[in-house]
Amino acid sequence: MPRAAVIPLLVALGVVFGSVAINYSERTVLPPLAEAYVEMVPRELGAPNVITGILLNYRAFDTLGEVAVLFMVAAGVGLLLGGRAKTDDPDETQRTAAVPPSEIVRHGADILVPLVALFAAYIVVHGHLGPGGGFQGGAVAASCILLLVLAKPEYRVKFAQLSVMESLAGLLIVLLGVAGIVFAGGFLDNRILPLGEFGALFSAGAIPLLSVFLGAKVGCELSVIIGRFRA
Amino acid sequence: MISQTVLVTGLLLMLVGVWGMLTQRNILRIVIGFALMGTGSHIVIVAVGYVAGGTAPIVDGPVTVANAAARAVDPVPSALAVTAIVIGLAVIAVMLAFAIRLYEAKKTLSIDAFADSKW
Amino acid sequence: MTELIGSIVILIGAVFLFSAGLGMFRMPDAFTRIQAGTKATTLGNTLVLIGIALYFPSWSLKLLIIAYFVFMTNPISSHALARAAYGLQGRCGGGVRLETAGTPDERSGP
Amino acid sequence: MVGSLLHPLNIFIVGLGTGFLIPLLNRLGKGWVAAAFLAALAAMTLISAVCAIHLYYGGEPIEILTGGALPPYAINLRMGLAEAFVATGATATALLGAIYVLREKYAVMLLYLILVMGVIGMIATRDLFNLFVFLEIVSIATYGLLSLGSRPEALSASFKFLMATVVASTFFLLGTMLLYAATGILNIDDLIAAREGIAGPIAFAALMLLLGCLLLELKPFPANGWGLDVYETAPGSIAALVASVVSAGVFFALLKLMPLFEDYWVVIAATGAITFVFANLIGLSQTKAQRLLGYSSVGQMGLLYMAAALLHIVDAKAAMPLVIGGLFINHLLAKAGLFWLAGVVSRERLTDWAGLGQHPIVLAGFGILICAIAGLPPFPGFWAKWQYIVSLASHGKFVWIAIALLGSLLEAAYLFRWLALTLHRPAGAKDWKPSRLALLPVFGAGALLALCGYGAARMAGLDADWIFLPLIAGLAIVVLGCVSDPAQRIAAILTVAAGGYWLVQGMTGIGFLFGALFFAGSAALVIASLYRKERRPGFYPFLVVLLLSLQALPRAATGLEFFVLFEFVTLASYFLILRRPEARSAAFSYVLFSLTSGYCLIAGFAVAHAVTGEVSLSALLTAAPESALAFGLLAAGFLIKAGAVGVHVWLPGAYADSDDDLSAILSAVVSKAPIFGLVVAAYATIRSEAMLDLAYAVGCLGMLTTVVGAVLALRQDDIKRMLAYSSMSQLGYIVAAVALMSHLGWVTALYLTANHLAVKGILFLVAAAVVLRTGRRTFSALGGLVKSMPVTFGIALVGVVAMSGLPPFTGFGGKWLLLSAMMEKGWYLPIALGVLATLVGLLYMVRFIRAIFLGPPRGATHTVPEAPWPILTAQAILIAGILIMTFFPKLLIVPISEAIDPAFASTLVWEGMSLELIYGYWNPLPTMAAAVAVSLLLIAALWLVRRRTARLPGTARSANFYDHYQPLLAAVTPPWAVTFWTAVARSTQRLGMLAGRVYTGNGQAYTLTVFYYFVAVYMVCAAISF
Repeated sequence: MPRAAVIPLLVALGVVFGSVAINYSERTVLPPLAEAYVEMVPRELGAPNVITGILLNYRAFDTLGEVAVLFMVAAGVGLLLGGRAKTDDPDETQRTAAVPPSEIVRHGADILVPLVALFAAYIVVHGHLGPGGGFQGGAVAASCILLLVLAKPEYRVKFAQLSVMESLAGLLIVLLGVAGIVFAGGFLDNRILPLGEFGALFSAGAIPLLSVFLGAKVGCELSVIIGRFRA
Repeated sequence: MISQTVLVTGLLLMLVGVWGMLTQRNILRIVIGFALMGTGSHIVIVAVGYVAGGTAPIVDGPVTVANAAARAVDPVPSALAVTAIVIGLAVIAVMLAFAIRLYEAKKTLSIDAFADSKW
Repeated sequence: MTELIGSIVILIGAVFLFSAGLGMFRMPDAFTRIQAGTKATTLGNTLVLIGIALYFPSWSLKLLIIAYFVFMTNPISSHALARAAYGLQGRCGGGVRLETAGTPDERSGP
Repeated sequence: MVGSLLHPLNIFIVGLGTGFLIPLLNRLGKGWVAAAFLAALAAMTLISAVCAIHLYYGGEPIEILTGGALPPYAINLRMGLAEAFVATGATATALLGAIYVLREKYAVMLLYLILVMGVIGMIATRDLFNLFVFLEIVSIATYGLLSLGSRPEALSASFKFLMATVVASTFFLLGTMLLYAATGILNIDDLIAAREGIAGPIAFAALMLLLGCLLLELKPFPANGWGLDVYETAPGSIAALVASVVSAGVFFALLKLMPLFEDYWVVIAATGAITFVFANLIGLSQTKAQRLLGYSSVGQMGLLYMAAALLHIVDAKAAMPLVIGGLFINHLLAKAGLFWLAGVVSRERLTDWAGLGQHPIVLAGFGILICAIAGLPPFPGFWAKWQYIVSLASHGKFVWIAIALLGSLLEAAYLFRWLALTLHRPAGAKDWKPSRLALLPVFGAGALLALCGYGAARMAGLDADWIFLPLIAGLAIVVLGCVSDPAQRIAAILTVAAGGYWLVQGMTGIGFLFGALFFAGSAALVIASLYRKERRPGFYPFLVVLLLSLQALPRAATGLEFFVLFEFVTLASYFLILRRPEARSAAFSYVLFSLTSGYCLIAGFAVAHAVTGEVSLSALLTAAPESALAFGLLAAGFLIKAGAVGVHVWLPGAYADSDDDLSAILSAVVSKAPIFGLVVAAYATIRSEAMLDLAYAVGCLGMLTTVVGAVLALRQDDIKRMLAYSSMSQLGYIVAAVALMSHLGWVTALYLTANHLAVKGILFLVAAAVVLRTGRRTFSALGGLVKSMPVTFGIALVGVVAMSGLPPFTGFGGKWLLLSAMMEKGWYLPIALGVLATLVGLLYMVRFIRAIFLGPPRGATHTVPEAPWPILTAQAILIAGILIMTFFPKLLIVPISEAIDPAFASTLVWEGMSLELIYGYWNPLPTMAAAVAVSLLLIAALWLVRRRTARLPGTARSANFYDHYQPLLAAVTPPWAVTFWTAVARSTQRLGMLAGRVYTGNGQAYTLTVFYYFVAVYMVCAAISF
């Protein structure tokens, strides 16, 4: 679009955003809803990380929506780019061979991949204790797969297994939610397992379990997406 | 004061994103414009949650259960930011996939080439 | 006393990080930018980590692991970037037009 | 609680669970995936349907709690009656449309399923951020599904769609967070409760971002290019999903947040109005089928949220379920059906749809869907529009009513033009074999529409079941038609006769008189239709619907009943006229003018309802003086339908180009419906003196029509066109008589109506016989048929004499009464026009007899057999009617006087054969002599003038007499009306093309318009609130 048409728009948006920025006064005290969360999460859920407590329990329905979004993106990208992978027309393989990965990257990857994987696992499992959780851990795991893809051209992302694992993880999350109805207060309520001792690894009901499933699912989905793009 | 500067940066980043997506011809740069706009909105979300002198709402060493209400930052926007970031990622992934298909369809990435159906 | 030395070391680290940012902005072509981005940031990070170690000696093991991680990833990634740039542009050398590495279909050459 | 199994929460569990299961089932086999997919969709539909029924019968709205905590801390969803109704509609449509994706990859079914779940989530959720998440789920599923379009245009359209919707959802995200920053609340119910507290620039910006997103997602004009491209290029089933199910979710989200935008309802209404009118305007100039459907769905969605906003403004809570529910379900089902059909037909250009006409079942389905969208009875859109207009009229919102009617008219124009295109069968059209299964959803949508139509009728307060009798009878005849053709004909005639007789039973007063007239006329003329031996598919069912609705018209007690039957008559006659290829353009102008007249009526009834507060027709009687507007609108509507001068352009085409027996029925019987309407409308003015000058204007218009009609008739060379113009002029007489607003006037009106019915029936049947036997329709080509068709000649003679007002038949009595009535009221100008018209009438009637029967025979007329027996029997019945009316006028006039409201001073005293009038006895002999003398004098004068000026040619043939005066007549009647209306049509079309230029096709331009649209909404709302 010609710049002349865009400038007045930016000026107008600037006015709109400016009215927000100027009148924004920093909060000095927590709003009632947040204060309640900060007080309720450690007490009722036994999870030190209030954000994960909100994400995986009180607003777990949002997270369920999130899971569906990522699931659909994997399926959608598969639909869009799926057809290409099988064609393997000649110039595809030719381009990747143009710049063979150097052994530095290959060895670097050999060292780093376990480290990154360990780090991803740490984030997922300690989701309810420190910063992190299912989504963040999954993303780090996917970056590990990305490293592998970059380092080793012969590495093929195994779409079949990943999609099975992804579906299984999704199913388990939904079943966990249903279990919430049967055993605990309601759909997606994680108090089906004992709260355990505050701050321990196995505590805060089923939140760690849910984080693990989430981590696995997000990891698989992002790897599938990366795999689709690579082909 | 801090959250105001972060808010302004977020909003500016959104404006840069809007400028990028509207003036660039290449589809990949348009997608980058969208990514910038998304990141800008995520920064604004986090900035809105900041409480003066607050720290992360994680109840461990320094932030005890007792004084958590006084010390912690508002957890709700950060929780929603996680969801928003995932959605932002999803949308950018779909856009890039479409960009690849568009490139294969017409062997060009200029947005003006894709103006088929009109009136 | 150690806090003073620590904060000075962190300051120097910050200066190096700033120089990396400036380098990224000012350098003419892809290759010069890559080297500026890597060297300055690695050094800057290590200095900052050392400064923090001076502040909190109890964290030094964790900081060491972080330093090791930075040393491992930064150079390799810049190496991979340089190879990719080389693969794309066919040769490296001065006088390359100021524009950043063009898009896949824009072949920038001397 | 609806039992644990059918609890609405299961919709989400089933939706997501099956979604995750599908990839695993894909390992087992394709069949499993399709089965699970259909089972999940069926379960969702069942659950929402059960909830809807449970709530309809007084159940409490069902709360869905998640996260084991109460709302402010956790997300809750609610399934009230409105949510359940919308959810059931959406899931049912999705289930019907699922048939088209069963053969696609498993990923498509997965996306389809989760999309439907996302839409239900958008409908049910009570949490603002959760609404954003579900909006994203629906959008991303749509992006995935749009990838099915493999052509480059489809991909680029999807990318434009992607860009615009991502911008819109970023607005929503930002809006939600800024609202949280300003108020600290995320739950919608709490937000609505605390909406007074939502003030200040940040909260205002947040509300504008939310409103901007919701409006943009509903594709407002001019920021909807991206939406239209997707509708044009996406596969039919996906476009149906986006147009109906996704729009349903977004619309309900806007409806849910309406209380938040309280000060800005008028902005929402304006956006909707602009979109509705412009989308339909541009729709006029479309050539591609799916793009046209895109404009129609964008327009309908604009109407929907315009109506929602307006009903919120006037706070008409009671009307909301019918108006919003009716318009919504109408758009949902009809648009989905049409997109599916477009998918099945899979031909891009409208003109390629020509082959559709060969498959009657498909054509029926297509017709149902088109009528549903055009807002015609018996579909829900009609009742919703009725209630919408009545509610707004009672609050004086006439501008919004006019906008809605204008948009509907534009929409009806391009829809019926498309319908006419499908009937036209060019030689080269390639054949098209539809698969039965693929058409199942289309008929499912049609059936559901009919069902919802009945429900909406009940909600609109229509409890008289006999109104649907004509439709049911028509369906019965259709079914019978499949059995055997002769059985269908006999059954049709019997149904018309028996149905008419049964309908007439309950009528009283003037209604009974018109009812009797309609019954007699229909029964007689329907017999004549037996003379056509060849099989005419679809003719008899529509004929039965037409005649039964017509005979049921006088039974209508409320404005709604009257208007429904009036529209049935219009629809049935349109489809009958449309059957003949030559009548295509005539039918198109007929339906447009009839719909305009219908819209005037609906507005008139609404105003009357607003003024009197009652629905019944008799309420018009006690109307207060300021019902001038009501009478004006009603009169305008009926005048258009009666073909008054200026709006008569549709009349000659409709009466002349349609089938011969149909022309007889249309001109004789159907043209009386507007007259009855005028009588009903006139009630409103009897009480108030102020209205008399309005009545005088209508009277003058009537007489002007008479004169123009007569002169135009004289000019015609085609027999049927001449008779058509003659009908127009006779109707002018009757309109003037009704407008007299006096006892004598109404007696004359009814008398003339009876006379015109009989005479026009006879003359058109004579024309039909002549055309059947000689195959020629023009005066110049005919002549000398008196020897070969003596009986027809005799009958024609009786008809002509009765028509032209010569004694002894009824025409004379009618004319005399009219002139005396006018004398009594002192209308001198109309009298002069009346006499002139009678003279010209005499001229063209004489020409009718001389040109066809007397004069030298042309061509092989001697071997022409007599007219077929059905025509002769019908004419015999009508002549019997005329004779009875001539020799026993008391039989007709006395009941008329008693029937007319005693408020009129009765001026008719009756002794023996003559009628005592204020002006002396009406004794046939003296007056007859005077009239004959005057007529002969005038003809002699004209003859002399011709002889002297036409010295050279000197041929004495009377046909030449008319040719001689042609140039003079042509000068007198320049075609102002025709040129005016064609100019109006062409300029609207050009305006549409111009407005269409907004869509340049460039994705970035569309995104820029999206941003500018948001800024515009922001500025306007800022202006309102500060």
